[in-house]
Amino acid sequence: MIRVQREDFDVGAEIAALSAGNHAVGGVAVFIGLVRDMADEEAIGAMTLEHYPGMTEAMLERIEAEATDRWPLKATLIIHRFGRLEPGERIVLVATASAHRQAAFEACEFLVDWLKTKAPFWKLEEKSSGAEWVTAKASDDKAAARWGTPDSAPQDSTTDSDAAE
Amino acid sequence: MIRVQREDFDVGAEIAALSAGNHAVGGVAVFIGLVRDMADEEAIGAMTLEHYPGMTEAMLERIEAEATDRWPLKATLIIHRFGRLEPGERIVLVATASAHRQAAFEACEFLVDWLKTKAPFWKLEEKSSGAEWVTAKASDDKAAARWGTPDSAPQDSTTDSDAAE
Amino acid sequence: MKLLYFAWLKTRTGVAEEDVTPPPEVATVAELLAWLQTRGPGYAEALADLSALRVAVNQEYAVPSDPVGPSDEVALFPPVTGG
Amino acid sequence: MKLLYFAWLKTRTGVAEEDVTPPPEVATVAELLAWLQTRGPGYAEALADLSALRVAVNQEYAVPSDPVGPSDEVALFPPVTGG
Repeated sequence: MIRVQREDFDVGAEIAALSAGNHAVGGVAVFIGLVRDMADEEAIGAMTLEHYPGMTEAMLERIEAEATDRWPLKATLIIHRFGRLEPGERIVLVATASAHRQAAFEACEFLVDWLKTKAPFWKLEEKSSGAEWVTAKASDDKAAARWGTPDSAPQDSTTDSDAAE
Repeated sequence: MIRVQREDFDVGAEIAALSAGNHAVGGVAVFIGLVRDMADEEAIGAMTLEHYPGMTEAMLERIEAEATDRWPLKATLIIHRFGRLEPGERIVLVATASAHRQAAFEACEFLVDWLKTKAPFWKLEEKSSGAEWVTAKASDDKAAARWGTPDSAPQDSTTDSDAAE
Repeated sequence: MKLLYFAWLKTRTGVAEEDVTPPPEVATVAELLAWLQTRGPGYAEALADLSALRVAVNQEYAVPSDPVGPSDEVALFPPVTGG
Repeated sequence: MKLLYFAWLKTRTGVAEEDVTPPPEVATVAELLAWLQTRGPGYAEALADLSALRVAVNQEYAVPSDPVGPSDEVALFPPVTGG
């Protein structure tokens, strides 16, 4: 399941719902992304996440379908927020449920890597020097590349820096 | 932080507490292990987790310290339950918080792999054919081995099957 | 043709969304971008470095040789930074 | 010396915990296991396959050559299966 929303989400309830009633699930892997108060050694007051409604949902669904094709998953969940978020706030939740932990972990990392390089979100950071659009990271492209090529035309490697995540 | 307890835990509250007040955390990776209703194609009514009080806590603390040495983590949490658990119930929670997702994911997998091969827990499964102690899995030893040798004498590879997790 | 701009593409062009009618010889993504660059200084600046640009046609990532037509929704944006 | 048994080691020996006084020539883990095997059919059966056995001395994993003494806590158990 995928959701794109402005509001926060209930981590415990979402994770519990993922395996509720399915006793074939032996492991759930989860990633939660949070707003940090620093970027490239500069303080961040807040950030605003812009996205491309319609395409965002389509891409997340495609990414999720790809994970389900590649690993024996019982359930998956991606929730991605948009709008203005302050340090400490949750941005994204990615969760995968499988009989075994290896599939759950791999699929979760895959989803995060692909989401970071394919889902149409952009971060505008509020710094003391002014608002600044975050540039894509070569390290994210590299992380996504280890999973091989998607069937859909991917975003590729023309990115600016290899700084922090 | 590590906890060994009979009672269940609140996944959402535990994960939130891990990064509460620390806005240097950019990613939290989580693993939740659940009781499955099948093992080696036989139905499981329930399982009982036995452990070695004292040594369990010492080993979990050592495993956690090792992860903190190897990765730049802001916080870690291991909660492992013991006693009788039914299918669908939570067994273990492992969570790692870091500035960046890669450290969080790697450390989380490391903790689960080491926990499975070093923490003194044993599972007794209730099957229709009777109660049966779960045998250790070669696949778990292999998973743990990829992280290299610990400084403490490890459990090693004399295990029975390479079946399910 | 409907055009959408996101992130700094929107800031630099000053436009979030617009309906345009390119000349009939504009038949591909590459030709559309070349035409857009001629539409004023904001566009010229926003589209100066095509390697920093991503294009989606009807919400699918597109390459320069992909066709575009009057009924398409074309989005221009920098490499994504979500997650 | 305090001995602890877990999982099927406990079931087969019929003992969870006991205090023993091995003969003075028992100075290592290996010698302790050999002596325990002589203590009755339950022990002989439980300790028949030493490769299926793990030993901890004072809550640390031990190898056969590690020393054991009267004040030690020695635990015998199968390979662990938690997580």
